[in-house]
Amino acid sequence: MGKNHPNVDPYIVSRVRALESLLLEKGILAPDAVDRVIQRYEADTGPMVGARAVAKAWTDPDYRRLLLDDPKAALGRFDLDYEMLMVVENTEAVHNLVVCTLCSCYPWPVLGLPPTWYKMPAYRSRAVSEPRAILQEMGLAVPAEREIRVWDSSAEMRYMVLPRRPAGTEGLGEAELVPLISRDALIGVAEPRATAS
Amino acid sequence: MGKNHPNVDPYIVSRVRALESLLLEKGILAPDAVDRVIQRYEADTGPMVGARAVAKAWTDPDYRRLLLDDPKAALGRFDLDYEMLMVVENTEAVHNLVVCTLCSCYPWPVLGLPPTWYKMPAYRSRAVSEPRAILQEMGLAVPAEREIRVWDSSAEMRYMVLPRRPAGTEGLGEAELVPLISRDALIGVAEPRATAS
Amino acid sequence: MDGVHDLGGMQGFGPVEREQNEPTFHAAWEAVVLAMQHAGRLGLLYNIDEFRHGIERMAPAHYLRATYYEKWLEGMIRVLLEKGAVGAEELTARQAFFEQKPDAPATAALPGPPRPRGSSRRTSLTDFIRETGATPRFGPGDAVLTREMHPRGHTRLPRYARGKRGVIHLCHGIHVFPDTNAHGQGEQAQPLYSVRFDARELWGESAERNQAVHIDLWESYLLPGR
Amino acid sequence: MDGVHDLGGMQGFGPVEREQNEPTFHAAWEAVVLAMQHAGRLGLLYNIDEFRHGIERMAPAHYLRATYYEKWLEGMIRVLLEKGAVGAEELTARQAFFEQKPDAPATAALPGPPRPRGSSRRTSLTDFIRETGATPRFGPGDAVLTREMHPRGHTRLPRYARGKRGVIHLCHGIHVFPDTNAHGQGEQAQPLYSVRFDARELWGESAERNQAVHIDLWESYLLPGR
Repeated sequence: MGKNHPNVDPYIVSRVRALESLLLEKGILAPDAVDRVIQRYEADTGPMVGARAVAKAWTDPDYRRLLLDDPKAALGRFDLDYEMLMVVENTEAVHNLVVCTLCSCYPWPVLGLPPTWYKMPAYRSRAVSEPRAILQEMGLAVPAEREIRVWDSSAEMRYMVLPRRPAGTEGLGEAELVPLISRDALIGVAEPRATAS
Repeated sequence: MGKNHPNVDPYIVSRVRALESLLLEKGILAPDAVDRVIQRYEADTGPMVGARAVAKAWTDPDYRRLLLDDPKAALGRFDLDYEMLMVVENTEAVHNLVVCTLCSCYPWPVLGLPPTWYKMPAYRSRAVSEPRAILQEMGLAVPAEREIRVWDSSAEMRYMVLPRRPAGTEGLGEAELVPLISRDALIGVAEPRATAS
Repeated sequence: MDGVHDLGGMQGFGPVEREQNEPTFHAAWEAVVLAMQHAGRLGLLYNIDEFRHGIERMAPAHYLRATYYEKWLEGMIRVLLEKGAVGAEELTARQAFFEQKPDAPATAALPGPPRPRGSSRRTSLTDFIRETGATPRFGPGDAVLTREMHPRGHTRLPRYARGKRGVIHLCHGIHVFPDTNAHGQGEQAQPLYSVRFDARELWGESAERNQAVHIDLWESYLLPGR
Repeated sequence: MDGVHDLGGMQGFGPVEREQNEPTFHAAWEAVVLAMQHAGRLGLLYNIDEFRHGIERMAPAHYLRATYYEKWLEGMIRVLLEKGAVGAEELTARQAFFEQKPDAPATAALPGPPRPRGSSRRTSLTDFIRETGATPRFGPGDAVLTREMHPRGHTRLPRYARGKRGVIHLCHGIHVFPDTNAHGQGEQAQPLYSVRFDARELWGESAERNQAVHIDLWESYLLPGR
């Protein structure tokens, strides 16, 4: 699946509708629950809060410290109440990468819905055992002397990468920085862009 | 598959015929090769040589020793030239069990074609990690004080179990013993029958 | 359980394929599954660990070819059936109805108007920390050895990290324990640690140079290292 | 490679299901696959290790749902294509022909009469022992430690027995080495041992009592134990 092909297997479609119908009947699923989910995630699927927090951290050293030391408090500045996040900082010496090998755990509140590749066996299997090779394939060459530190999200803690601010962005303000920060950079499979694409 | 259901997926059937056709055209497959294979295995699918060797070992102590110490020589008595077999002996202290976890290696020359269950993931996965449980499920209760010794056929050596002669068969001769010795007993997932069923 | 869901270090799945301009949902039913999952968890019909273990018990070949939301659907149905929240017969009958009427809305099969939703007893989906007052056995820098265990049930100690030596990075606090919570044996909250493993410890001579993996592991997965 | 073919210790595949009165073949094409496999190996088109590695590289979900002879077919085709013994285009064209004519015999698509079979250069399918004069490094009773290795290519050291301590039971002689023979790197024959592992070493606290596994391992998989 993926590849923009809709999955409309009649067996699955009828199975979903059957369960939906039963959960409505039993008062488990609210009649408007599906519409609310679609509205929420259609509107907020990008790494909105995550990118905003990173842009703020790049321009405000105190906020940077707060984001690393007390992510719950830092995210509170964006009206997000989320205490399960750890923010891991890329440096000259360390590149961080986030994966969930056992299922597909992902920091939804800060990054939105996970992309399909994050949930597929290729990424889940290889990210812990050959991260340098997989990043190279995905277009990110990590220097040999830089440690790759992989975070396998095996519990309910969630991880977000604080990428390094790209050279050449010194003149940009927080709002201009946000669009440079892709979801992939916050997972650790890309670097932020230096200029708006 | 299995369960006697023929597998007649049109994709597979046409793919097999296409390859057969190309190998015939290239002189790789002899025109009568398929018929010969069918004749051979339809006629000799049971554990013929294996059962005969075990029956002989039960009635002839010298042959028993030879079968354990020099299986190639022992099988030569049945006009079989096969040097890759090891015969492992069940005793009061040890029950042997044969599996191939990496593919489905099996001692074809002495046991014929392998049964489907031997080749399926359930057996291949569990025989090494929970043999006592799997044997119990298959109807064979191995006493707790008896070691279960599993032979994982990871190389080209093949294994056959020499089961213990059932009590009550003391009066039977070699030829009468052969039909008591099932293929499953020679793999180690059953005991030989005490009487012809 | 050592199922095919435990993918860390497995080979043979090919390259990572990124989808350009990926839509939020690939089909309308995926959003329905997401909504049902939220409803099921908020309504305390099952917890996250029971749900995950429901997914893990899919037939292995099915697990590997199913999409994400199909796995969710199958995990959810398995757990709802096991708990009796939904009956196998009513599900089969309802599915037959929609196979006959593929364009009918979900409300079409209801005997009456939808029941008003029961008041949810849970308000957060991310509530896993428990203030039990337990004292963590290990501190940052402590050497640990993970247990060599292969439980038949749910666990979050990946197979690739069994019997391996690591170092405590930090303690995340006291967290609900999935291995019991997935099996109706209670939350049994205990300290959760971020444990650092050198890649050479995990992958031996096949390890990439200069690599480490941090895994979040509960205290009872860990033994003191040397 | 650490693929799904490496099934030892995996969970989730359910009970063993024995088929009563199982036929020799479940469909006529299975015997054809068996005959082609013998012809391919006797004709030296590929060796057993190349063939096995061909099967291992099937898509994992396909591997798990395929029947035995379907795996053989896929492994064989992969290796024949890689070696250029069969071309992808001619195979596709020939398959299209038989999809159109499902009842036609295999000879129907031939441009002329079948070529007489080339003289086979191999007469045995079980010829793996080499008298190299090499002296085995280990003897019965010696303690060994298996290497912690996760090669990308073919290996016959199962994942469940990596980095484990065992004892040499006996030496089987000098055998062709699959890890090189599967990759066109020669036979590199070396001593092959039956190595005994206590189940507690392999499965830790989850082991059944009073159990051992004997695995046939090549010398270069082994390090001296303590």
